[in-house]
Amino acid sequence: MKLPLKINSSNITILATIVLFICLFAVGSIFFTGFFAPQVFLNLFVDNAYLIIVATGMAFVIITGGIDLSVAAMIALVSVLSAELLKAGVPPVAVIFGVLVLGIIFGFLQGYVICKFHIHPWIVTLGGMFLARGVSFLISTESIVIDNPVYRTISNAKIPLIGSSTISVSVIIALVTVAAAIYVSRYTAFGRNVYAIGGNERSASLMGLPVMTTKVAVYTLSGFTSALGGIVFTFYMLSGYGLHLMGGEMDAIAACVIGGILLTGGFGYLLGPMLGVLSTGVIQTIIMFQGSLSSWWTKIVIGFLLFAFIVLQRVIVSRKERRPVSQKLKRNRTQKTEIPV
Amino acid sequence: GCGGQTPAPAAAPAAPATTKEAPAPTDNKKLVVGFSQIGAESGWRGAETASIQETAKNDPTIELKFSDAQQKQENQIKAIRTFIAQKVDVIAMAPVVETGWEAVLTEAKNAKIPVILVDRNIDKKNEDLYTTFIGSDFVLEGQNAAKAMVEHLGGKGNIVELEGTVGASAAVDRKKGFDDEIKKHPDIKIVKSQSGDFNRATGKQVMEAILKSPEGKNIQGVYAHNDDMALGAIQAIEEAGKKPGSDIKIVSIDGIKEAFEAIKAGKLNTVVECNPLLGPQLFQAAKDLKAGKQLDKWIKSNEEVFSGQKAIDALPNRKY
Amino acid sequence: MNSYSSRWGELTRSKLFWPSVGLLLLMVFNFFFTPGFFEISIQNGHLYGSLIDILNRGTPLIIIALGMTLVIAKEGIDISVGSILAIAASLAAYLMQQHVPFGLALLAGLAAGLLCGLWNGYLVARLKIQPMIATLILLTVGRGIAQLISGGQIITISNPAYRFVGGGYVLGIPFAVILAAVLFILLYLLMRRTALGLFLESVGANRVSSAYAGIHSTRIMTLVYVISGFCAALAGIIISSNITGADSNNAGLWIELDAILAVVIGGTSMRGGRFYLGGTVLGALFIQALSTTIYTLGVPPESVMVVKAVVVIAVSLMQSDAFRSMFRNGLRSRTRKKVLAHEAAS
Amino acid sequence: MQQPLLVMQGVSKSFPGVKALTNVDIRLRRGEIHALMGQNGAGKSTLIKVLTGVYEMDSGQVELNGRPVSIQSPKDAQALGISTVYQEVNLCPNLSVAENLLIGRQPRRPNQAIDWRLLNHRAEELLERLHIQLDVTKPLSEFSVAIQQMVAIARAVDISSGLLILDEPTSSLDQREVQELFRIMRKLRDEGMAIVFVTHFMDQVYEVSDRITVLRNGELVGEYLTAELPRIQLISSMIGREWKDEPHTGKSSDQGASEVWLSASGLGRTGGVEPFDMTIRKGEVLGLAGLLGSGRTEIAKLLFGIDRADQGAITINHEVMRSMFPSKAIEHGMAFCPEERKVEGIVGELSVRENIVLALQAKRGFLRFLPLRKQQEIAEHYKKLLGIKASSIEQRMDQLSGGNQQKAILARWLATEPKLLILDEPTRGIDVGSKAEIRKLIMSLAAQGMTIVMITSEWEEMVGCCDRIMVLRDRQVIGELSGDDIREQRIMEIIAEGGERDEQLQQQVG
Ligand SMILES: Nc1ncnc2c1ncn2[C@@H]1O[C@H](COP(=O)(O)OP(=O)(O)OP(=O)(O)O)[C@@H](O)[C@H]1O
Ligand SMILES: Nc1ncnc2c1ncn2[C@@H]1O[C@H](COP(=O)(O)OP(=O)(O)OP(=O)(O)O)[C@@H](O)[C@H]1O
Ligand SMILES: [Mg+2]
Ligand SMILES: [Mg+2]
Repeated sequence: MKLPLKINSSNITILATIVLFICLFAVGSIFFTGFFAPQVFLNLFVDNAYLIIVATGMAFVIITGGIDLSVAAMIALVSVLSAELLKAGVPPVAVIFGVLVLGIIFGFLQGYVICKFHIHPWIVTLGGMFLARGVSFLISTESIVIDNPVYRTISNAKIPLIGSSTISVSVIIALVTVAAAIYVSRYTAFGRNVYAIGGNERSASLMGLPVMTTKVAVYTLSGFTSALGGIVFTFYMLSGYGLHLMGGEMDAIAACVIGGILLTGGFGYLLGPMLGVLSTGVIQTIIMFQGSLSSWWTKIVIGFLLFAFIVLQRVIVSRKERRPVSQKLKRNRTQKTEIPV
Repeated sequence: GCGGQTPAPAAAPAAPATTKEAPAPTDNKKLVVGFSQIGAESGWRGAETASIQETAKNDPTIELKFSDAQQKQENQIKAIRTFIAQKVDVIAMAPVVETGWEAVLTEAKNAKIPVILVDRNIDKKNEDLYTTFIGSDFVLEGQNAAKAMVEHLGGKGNIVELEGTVGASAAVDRKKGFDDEIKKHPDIKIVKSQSGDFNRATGKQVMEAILKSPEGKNIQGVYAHNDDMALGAIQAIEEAGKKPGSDIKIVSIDGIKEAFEAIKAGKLNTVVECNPLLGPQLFQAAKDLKAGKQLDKWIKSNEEVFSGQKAIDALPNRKY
Repeated sequence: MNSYSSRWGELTRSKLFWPSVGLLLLMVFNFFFTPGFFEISIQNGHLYGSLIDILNRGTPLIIIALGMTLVIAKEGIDISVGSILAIAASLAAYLMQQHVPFGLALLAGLAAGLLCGLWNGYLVARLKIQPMIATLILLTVGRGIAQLISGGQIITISNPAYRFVGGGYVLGIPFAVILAAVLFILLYLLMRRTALGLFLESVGANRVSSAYAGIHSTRIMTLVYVISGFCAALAGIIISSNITGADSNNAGLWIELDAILAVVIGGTSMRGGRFYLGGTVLGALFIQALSTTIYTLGVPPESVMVVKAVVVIAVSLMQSDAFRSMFRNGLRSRTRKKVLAHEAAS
Repeated sequence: MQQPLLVMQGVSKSFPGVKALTNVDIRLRRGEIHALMGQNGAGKSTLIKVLTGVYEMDSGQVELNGRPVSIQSPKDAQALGISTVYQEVNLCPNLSVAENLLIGRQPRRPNQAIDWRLLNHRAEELLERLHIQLDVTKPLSEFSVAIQQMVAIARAVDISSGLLILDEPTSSLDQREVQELFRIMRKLRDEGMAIVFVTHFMDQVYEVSDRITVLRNGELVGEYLTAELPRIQLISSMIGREWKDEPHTGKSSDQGASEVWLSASGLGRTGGVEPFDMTIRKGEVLGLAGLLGSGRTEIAKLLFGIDRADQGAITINHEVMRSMFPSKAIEHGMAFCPEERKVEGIVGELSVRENIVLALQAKRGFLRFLPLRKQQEIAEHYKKLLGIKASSIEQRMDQLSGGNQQKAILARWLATEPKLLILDEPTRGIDVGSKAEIRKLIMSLAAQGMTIVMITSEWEEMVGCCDRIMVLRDRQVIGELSGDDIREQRIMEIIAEGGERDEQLQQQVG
């Protein structure tokens, strides 16, 4: 009935992000040799698979108007726990299953406390973040190598794509996650309830939607994706370490926001977080290819590029928003004007 | 301030090269070295970065690709991938943590790019993935600090340990080396051990609190995992009305200029040097590699233990 | 009996009640488990003791949290305070190193804070960028600028006047504490003796209605970021002065989390609207007292995080009406108090 | 006698400081439209919220079909076949109209995925039943309150399967929409449903309801058959004293002489209203008439500078202004009492006092702070003047009943002592007694020289108050009435004619 490609106020941010991403990639390709290569592009996925997964899960939380600060700490915890369990000889399948369950329980508890006791998610998940990091330090302060053959095989597996370029298993997991998230957000009642709650929680509840259940589910989901992200990250690093991904939750939030998800809730597409991750990823790649910035200039330039990106995005979006709506309105409201006398 | 704005000149006399001058690469193409730095979390690291960047700048045969990882291992991995994509001649890095390098270093190996580790090592299991390690041994530093402490205390007393960031490899190893050495002296006890996050403000705050705890009222020594925390602790001790350096002996690691000044002022007793001026050694190693030389697995950086007059004498030459 | 219980109800509904209880509980704990915690003596002519430490070390956090309170009241957030703090400290220290007079350097540092705040305000209020991401930009860039100024090194400060700001004492009381008190009073007067507080709460609670009522919401929004920037700069100067060194790399790292925590413990809702400056001070003191307790007690470094997590969660549960009523009803009968989530939370 | 569908007995509910309901009984029968009446703050909405599980009652029982039920949440209520339109529109502005209609029971494809095509189609059908046509894929926020209210009604009607509760559904609807609604209500009643209907419009009560329950101060006054209860008696039982239906006070008729205070020339906004001219004279009451979405609110927003005009200019007291924004408008003595009180009017978290002094304080600037004493004085004054029912002026605004919120907003603007007061649906949700009071107040203000622009969907009110009326249709000013021309019939005629003219125009163009 409606082409999904139609540009409207709700998908404009996504389009703006894609356009800006392509521009950045083009700029990189022009200025740096070796930049314009399939592998450089694919590496954006390879290196950020875990972040894509986590940001996608977090997006659901953000769309309900909440936030989850515990995701990065959860990844660290998962990595330490996995490493320790594998060292103790627990079979990999059991480890993976175990940490996923842990993530689900952890997320559920956070969600339960948030909803049941009406405590702001920022506080609860900040507590969760301290807790997860703290527990991983209790398990081990040192970094632990993972030399389990299964993990190593998965970690080193390369799936060939075009030419000599390859991707890792994690990329597949990430893409599947994104696809599933898009489907869930659009085609399931749960997904729609998430948007409704973000739009107006009170209304959603008065409309008879299962607000509490959905909110708890959303945090549970985020717990699950951060555990999944943790597993992918563990494949990526083959090590467990309590200091992994310090401040990573900000990266995930930033990815969501750049991908057009409003922190106040209710708006955004689930493709957004991935685009956000790719955009920040390409900015970083440019910095790395540039290769002569001092530590501090690196920060300044990254921040500046981020700033330029966000401002351009806003310019594009608000341009679109300001377009006259008179024509459309006329069609909208063709009410008959007969008068009941 | 040790003049942070004007980084150490390239051929710093304080940083002797361990290998002899090698001939420049035969072709007149530059030697491209990609260096992945952890970040800029301390003055010490700033000095290391400056040393490497300056050395490269002053050597026309070298082109440096520098990448700052902002404290994140993921960024370092990405940087190394980028170096591989850019086909650099040598990859150098200061690994933020010991583990998690297997995949990316294997990629480097497959791409036939040699890897040099700087100032921190990686897990022993992956020894075949790098060519050489230039730097110091944190455990050894801890041991040296412990020996100095034992000496200052005359083999008897209570000490406080100010640890670095929980989980950081420097903190873990410096603690291990120190604690193991101290265990050999039954009359010396570590009565409190707390993390000061490697920074001065936290170090001071922690020391303040410890001095007010019951155990803290009777201590003779403080061991700090880096100079910054020691300098913070000195202030706390002074404010508590005690004399750092005499009432309470202080030993720390790193050897920044301010620490030497503190020794001169009699407030700090011993500093175990951990040399950040690794630039010359690094590029020498890179050139040697290119020239086909076989390198030692571990090129130790030249480091000493400074106390008393030795420190005062060394002060004018300190670069960072 | 009835009037007693209603007065009790009124008291517990006061926003300052639960943070006070939290602080009190911590103190009671210390009374029993940390000998000497309450000792205050005179050392070198000034007050000395754990309680003084809490006040003294707590000042930067209190100051930043006060600024943050206003930002949060406006339904915003400012995660760049740590970087602003570092910029201000580095700039002031750098200028003094270059032999710029103390007063000028101090002003420059504070002005840098104001400017950073203005920048944040511009992004949020004018360009309408979401607060968290807008301030994330300065979080990243600001740290870089601070390091650029200092060359990544700690700049040692030798100026005695500057040292006095964060390390001096007046009549035995730390000067920084006096500064914080003055700032608190000024902000309080600004907010409660002018209409700014009303406007701010109104904008935070319902921006559209406020605009319709003729309140310049963009100006108010910019103003709160400017105040927050100023507070951060002041905190930066106090911290650097106290350790006689401006540490551009580590100064104020993660302080935004503590500041936000202090604001929320103090009773201000992250959804904007009503704010409680007094509560924030209590919240900040609570957090500082917790740190000091942990250090004094000698909690092993690797467990510090867990202890903090448990305390934070416990305190926020204690503040939750729903949690307390569950307890009360659990003791009596199983009649669940049912109010829509939205209403109870607000 | 047939067993009632739903019986509530001995229902009490108190909020901190307020006893909203005391021992109220109500019984609802199948096939009956039951009007729930009472003054603002009488407890009607509270009763409905207690019934549907939004609030937990302190005491009392509910029996459905003779069996006691415990309704814990709106979800439970829906499951029992009770659907509700709450007083304030409660939909999700970010979702499309279609989704708002069908969320919670979206049509599925065989594989359980939501079938969007069918969903949109169903939504269109649903609205078609109410004779509304609009693009159901657009977000709800793009439509006016009236449309939103219709959507809420359509949703509730579609869900309901036993009991339909409508809390002031007609407050922002015009007559035509109201008739549509009544048609549906009657149909549902004839199908055997029970309907609860809350309104402050007496005509509507007598038009559709079969039975009336009256509440006063949270207490039950009684249950009556509509046919047996004369209007005057109904009002008297609501307000608890004798009520004399006063004739409308005459309007000030000396407007011809007064000078022009504000004029707009060619003012317009792309996507908003077509450019229009208007003059407003000192002391007159100008009405803006039109159907839903005809652009009345748009004009008001342009005048007050909430929407920026992209063409034309406003002249106030001979001073030409290119741009306008609220604080400037207020400075020049304008005041605007907006239509959507929940979004644009109240600041829910603040107290009644703060809400009342807000605009005045904004006008004075932040430095000239009104001392607390003074604020209390002002708030108390208007609380008394407008009869705002609140436990105290320190009560939170969002705890007030709908009508009382409306009064407080009115108070906010009266407190600024404006020269020009723009009222967009000022008496929405206000009870009969107060409505007359407020109308009187407005007239007396006009008599004292205050200029008033009034937008209301109650043409009777408009005809009763206005000296001059501008008629709008399809976002265009299409006519003006003054003097004896001001009659409801004339307004309708102009709107209808305008329609023809428009069509002719289109034919010519096309
Ligand atoms: N959440 C609440 N907290 C405190 N008091 C409340 C709350 N909700 C309603 N009240 C009070 O309960 C009383 C009844 O309000 P209610 O909304 O039921 O009135 P109403 O009859 O619907 O009035 P209206 O015709 O104006 O809509 C009012 O005095 C109101 O102030
Ligand atoms: N920016 C916009 N985008 C889309 N639709 C808009 C926009 N602005 C206004 N509208 C629509 O245009 C119409 C404006 O009508 P307005 O509110 O001025 O009419 P009104 O005569 O006051 O009717 P009502 O009785 O509904 O208030 C509304 O239906 C609203 O949904
Ligand atoms: Mg009501
Ligand atoms: Mg209108």
